Amino acid sequence: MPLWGPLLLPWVLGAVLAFLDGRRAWVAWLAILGLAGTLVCTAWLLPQAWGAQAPQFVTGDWPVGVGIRLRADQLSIVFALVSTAVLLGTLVYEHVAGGITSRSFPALVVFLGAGLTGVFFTSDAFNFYVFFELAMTAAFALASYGEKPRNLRAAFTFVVVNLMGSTLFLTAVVMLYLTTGTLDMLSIIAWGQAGEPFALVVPGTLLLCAFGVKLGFFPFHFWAPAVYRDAGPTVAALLAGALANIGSYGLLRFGVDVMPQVLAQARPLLEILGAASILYGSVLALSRRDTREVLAYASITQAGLIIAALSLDGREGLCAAVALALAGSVDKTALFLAQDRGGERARRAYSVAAFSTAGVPPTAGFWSKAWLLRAALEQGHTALAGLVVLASALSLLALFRAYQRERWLKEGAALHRGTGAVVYALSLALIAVGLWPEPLLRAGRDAIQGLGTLP
Amino acid sequence: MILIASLVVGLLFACGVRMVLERELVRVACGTVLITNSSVLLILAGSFPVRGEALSVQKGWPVTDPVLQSLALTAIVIGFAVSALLLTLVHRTQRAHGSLRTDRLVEAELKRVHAVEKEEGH
Amino acid sequence: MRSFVPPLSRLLLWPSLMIALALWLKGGASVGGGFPAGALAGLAVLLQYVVAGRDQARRYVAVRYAAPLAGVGLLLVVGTAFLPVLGGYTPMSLFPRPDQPEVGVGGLHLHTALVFEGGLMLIVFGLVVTVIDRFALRTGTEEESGP
Amino acid sequence: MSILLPILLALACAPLAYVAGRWRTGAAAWVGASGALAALGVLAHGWTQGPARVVLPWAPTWGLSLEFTRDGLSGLYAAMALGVGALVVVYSRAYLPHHLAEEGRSPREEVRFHELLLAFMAAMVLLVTVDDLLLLFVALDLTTIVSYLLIGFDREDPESRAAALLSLVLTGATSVVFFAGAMTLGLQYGTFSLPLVIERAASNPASTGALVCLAVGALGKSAQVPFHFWLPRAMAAPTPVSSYLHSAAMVAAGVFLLQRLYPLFAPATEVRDGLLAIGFLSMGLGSLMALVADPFKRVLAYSTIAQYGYALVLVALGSEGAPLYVAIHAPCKAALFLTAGAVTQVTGKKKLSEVGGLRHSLPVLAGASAVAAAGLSALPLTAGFFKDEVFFHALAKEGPVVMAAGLVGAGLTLAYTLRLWWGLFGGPRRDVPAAPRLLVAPVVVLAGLILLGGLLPGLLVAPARAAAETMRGEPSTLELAYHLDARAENLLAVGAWVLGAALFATRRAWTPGLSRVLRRTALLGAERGYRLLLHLLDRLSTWLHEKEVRDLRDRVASVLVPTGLLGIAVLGVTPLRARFMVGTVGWADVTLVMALAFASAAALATLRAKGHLMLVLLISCVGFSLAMVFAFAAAPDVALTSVLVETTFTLLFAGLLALLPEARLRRAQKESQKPRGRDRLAAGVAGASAFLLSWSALSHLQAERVGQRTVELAEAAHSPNVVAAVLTDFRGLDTVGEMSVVVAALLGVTSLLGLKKGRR
Repeated sequence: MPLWGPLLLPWVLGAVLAFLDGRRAWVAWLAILGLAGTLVCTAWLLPQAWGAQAPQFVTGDWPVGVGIRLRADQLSIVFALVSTAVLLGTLVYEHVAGGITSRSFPALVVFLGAGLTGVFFTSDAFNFYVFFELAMTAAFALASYGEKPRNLRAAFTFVVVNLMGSTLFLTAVVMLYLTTGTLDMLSIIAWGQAGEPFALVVPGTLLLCAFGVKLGFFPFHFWAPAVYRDAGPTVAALLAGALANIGSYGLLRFGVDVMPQVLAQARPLLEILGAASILYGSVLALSRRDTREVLAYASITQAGLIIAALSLDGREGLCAAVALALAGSVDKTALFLAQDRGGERARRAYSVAAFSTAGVPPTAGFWSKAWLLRAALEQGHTALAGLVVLASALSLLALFRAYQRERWLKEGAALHRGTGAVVYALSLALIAVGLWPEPLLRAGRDAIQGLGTLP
Repeated sequence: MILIASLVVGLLFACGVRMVLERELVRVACGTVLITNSSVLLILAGSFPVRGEALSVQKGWPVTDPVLQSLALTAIVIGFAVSALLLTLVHRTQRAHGSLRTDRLVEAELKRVHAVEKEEGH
Repeated sequence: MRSFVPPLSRLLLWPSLMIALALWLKGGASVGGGFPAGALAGLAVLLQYVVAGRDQARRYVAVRYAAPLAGVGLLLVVGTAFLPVLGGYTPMSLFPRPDQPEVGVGGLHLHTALVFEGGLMLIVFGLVVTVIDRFALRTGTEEESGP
Repeated sequence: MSILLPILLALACAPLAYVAGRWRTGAAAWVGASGALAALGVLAHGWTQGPARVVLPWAPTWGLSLEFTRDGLSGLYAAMALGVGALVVVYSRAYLPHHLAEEGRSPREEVRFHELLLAFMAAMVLLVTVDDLLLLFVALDLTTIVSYLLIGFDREDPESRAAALLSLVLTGATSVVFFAGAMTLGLQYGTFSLPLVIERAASNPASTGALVCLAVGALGKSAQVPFHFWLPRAMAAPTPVSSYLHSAAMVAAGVFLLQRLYPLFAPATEVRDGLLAIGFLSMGLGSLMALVADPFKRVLAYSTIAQYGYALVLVALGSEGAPLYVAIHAPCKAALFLTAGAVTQVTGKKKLSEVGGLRHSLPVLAGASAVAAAGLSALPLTAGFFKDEVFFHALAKEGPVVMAAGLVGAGLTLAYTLRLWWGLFGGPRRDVPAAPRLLVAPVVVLAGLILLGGLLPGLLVAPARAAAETMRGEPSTLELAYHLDARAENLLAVGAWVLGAALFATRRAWTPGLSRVLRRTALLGAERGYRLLLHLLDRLSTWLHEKEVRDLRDRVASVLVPTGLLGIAVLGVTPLRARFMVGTVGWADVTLVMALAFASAAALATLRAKGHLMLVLLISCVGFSLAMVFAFAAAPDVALTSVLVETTFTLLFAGLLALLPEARLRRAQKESQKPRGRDRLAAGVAGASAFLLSWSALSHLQAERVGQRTVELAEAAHSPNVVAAVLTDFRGLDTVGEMSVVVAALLGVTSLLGLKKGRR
């Protein structure tokens, strides 16, 4: 499978779907099929990405830097796989849950997928921005899905706050170009290794803030609870499960890969931000009564854990960050989808994902948290290890308080065959990885293997 | 020139932020436009020190950095598209809430939150 | 009293579209390109809306189908970018390739970039016209307020 | 392979029960119980072949493998879990239908109960057979999860839900602490495999911090002070759950962990001293509470706390009797719980003060439970005698203070056991319907086992020795026999009986006072501390949430202000600040500066603009001025595009204004002219930061940029206009993406402002 495959498929599909009325069943299935195809194409790239040389090409065969280089290393592939899978699951859920109510929903989800795949595959800073904007714009348009006043409110907040984030990001990219004279990430790495270590600090700071907005960690998270609460459940799943991946991927790509020297200097700051997010999210989740708000704060904790993992010296912390991001993405999707429904089955799926979020085995989340704990203890960072333990206990409390609310038993349509299949598939994936963690551990370990060095 | 350009960028940005922090939807939208403008200006400001004639491909003739120009163009277009979306959102939001003020949005939000909490009760 | 503006605006439409077309075709050689062309065409239609109203403006086929036109544009753009892969080229290979001779008819150079820019034009035109059209469509009913 | 067979059988029980339950509700229990018994049989057979280990590949990235062991400890505990498990499942076949009918739930849910019970059994078997620190934790948390579901089985009942949550949080949190300890050890020794860890620990003792972490996990699980209070609350669960989880299985897990990891604890005397103190404390507290509690399940729960206190003391002393103690306690306690359940089902009562005199109506149950009670209070001729014998044996080496404490503890045990049994069966006669046979049979079987152990103590020696050997890693010389002489153990036992009998006889005198004292001390207890902590956290959470920004403005400001401050701070701390350049202004720049000045003026004017139309015009003024700037900066493409965009935009804005109701606009205009000071400040910070950051970036321009390469290559791209070449060719992918953005926005617009009315 050539590298452009998973990029082209959602793109063309999105363009075609733009014509069609997404409320029709066959259109939705077409979109689902397309995303599934993207997933397969991405999976096809796995052996190549794990080969000696990551697949790459430069558009139009122009010299590197003039053309845009696309490159799929392990980090890109694992993020693309998980994000596409999450999108696919959410789209299927929305379709089988009672039909899509907006004409453009499937097309926008597919565009979101195209944007995400592009973000993960590109090796050019400005191209990253463009794909980022594609994903964001699709998300902006999706945020109002449902079109009830509360949805619109959420969409408005989401758009305005994230526009600020996008502007920060654009500014950072431009500054990168002005400072290094190139947009190609590998060339920037080379420049950074040869050039002055402090020159990249300013764009680095802006990037941190921009991705902070996407990922939603303290103090950039204030939009998240309102948006996750008031947007539709499917949309919340998309935003928290798929879109937030841009934030974690961006931090890994720009922080670890492109500007490791800046990351090294930012460690104390990341430590503080991570600890603050963990504490803030865990404590605030405790007293919330709206399940989705609980989940929103739990995702702030999760973001904090990722940041804390990045703040650790050495490779283990970075591996933990990858694992946390991947497991967290599936957790969030499953949680947001499961809480939408009432009844016993939905509760079961919810509890699996909640255990995963709290880091209770045998779930994928356990391994990611275990990794963070391991990295923290390895570095002798007992304070962080303590925080991880505390966060686990508090999120267990908060998530299961929500789980035990009376409303759960009575309200909401029960999961039926279709929706149940989606939610169960996500939960089962979490358990399967929990029982056989090798794929997650390999993904985490190999994804950061080649980062920060030139191939 | 560097100082002047960055001063103007800062000023536009400050005005934009000031507008976004207004309590009214239309002004918020206007603010985002100003902020986009400021970042486009920053992009092209990078070419102020060495600029030339864009259409010349003669060797040795100074040319305003074409990559910067194309970045600026892309940024303008994306900004335009997103702003158009934002405008329609402003329209829908004000129609749904019967007001242009952002505090009304917050009030509606709080009302819902309190309703949920009351319903849960102890 | 009949104003001279409506007929004038109708008269202006075609020249504006011609200029837009010129901007598109000349884009490769001088200032212009798909984006300004689309925006200009959109503006020309916008003038119709302002002067003649929505119903009059919607007489034009291109206006009624502006949104699908944008879709066609996107297909053109994506197609130009990615179709070369079928021939074994990398994506975004435009023709003629750097080592191939130019194909020209008079001052006009044939280049797949033209198709690309054409797609751009259609998309921008589609966006501008659709937004205008939707704004011109007054939905009288207020949605219920409150949460 | 034969090591895995019982484990696999145990794991298969729950799915098998599910399948059987689909066929017929009643079949689930029988299938499950036979599965458990089959596993027990295979286990016993395998045990005759001696210790063995099996290692399967699992996660090589972390150097993990699935390691299972068959040794004395695992054999003893697995047999306990499987045997008691099978009996409890059979018992619940009789118990559950009644219970479900009382709760008004579907009888089909019985199957789910059996599944969970069997799943718990499987988790327990896993826990005792794995031989890897990480796997230990995984299995430990599996038991936590299943026990959460089991305790909360009556989910309509708020009390039972609260109890389930409490146990989940407490055991979950402590087990995470355990995990932290396990991780520390794993990192210290470079492996998680237990035999290796223990081997390496011999030369390099484990750190105290790690051991404390491990101990915390074990204490939480075994309901020891200060984590004990979840256990009495957990009595809200259906009785079979209590009888299994809270006597034989889950609570035993904590003590089991300590026994399994004993070689690590052996050198750490201070940790063991701490455990000893906690053991005695739990013993005392549990026994005293058991003396005054009224609901009989609670009596049993407190007794469990006390009894695991004994076990903890034994482990802390490194006694070889520790595994035996737990193994003998389990059937006694399970039988008493089952009795309690049967009594509740027959009488519908749950408190000692409400029942009594049942010995006539339930003679078999009374007899069987008397044997179990005798076992619990260590009377001779029951296996229970030996549990106290090993206990006293261990204490006898430690000096008089410890011995006295043990004596009092054992005396209290007898007292509350007598009180419990007498409260149920003694006293004036009361007639109730006979209990179903299936409810009584498991109690009888357990009582038979207890008697058998008491009559033929030789049967117990081999497993007890094997377990002790595994625990302490040295050959065991444990002897079990009746000795009719005046050795310390016998004297202590007799003393305890006398004390217990005396306490029971005088119970009316001291019960009220004791319960008052206990109620007072509870104010200082751990449970209160826990509740207070939770309450404070909740208060903090609510307070923070009240303070949290809600307004859109604050949400935006919360992004921009930290960014601005961070930016300024970063410039302050990096050595970049020395190199800000002012730049030069030549004659060619004058037009540029003028256009910039115009843009700034227009931008400033927007802040003062009152009317909306004015505002929009000023915004477009900024845009046009910038277009002028671009034109003067020799970027005609950008200028052209920006002019067109501004025009379109202005018109769109005007269109939007025309759409908005007049009155609403005017109202908004009037009201929104009250800026807050902090908004100004936020804008100031953001602007200053933007200025400084762009100044720094513009002062560090890289002279050699890719732009020059594109100029050289433009000819090759057949495009005289370099910008067009960059846009369509070199960076064409950006343009494709950008156009997709436009289409996505278009889709958003069309869905927000749909053509068809009435569609939401």
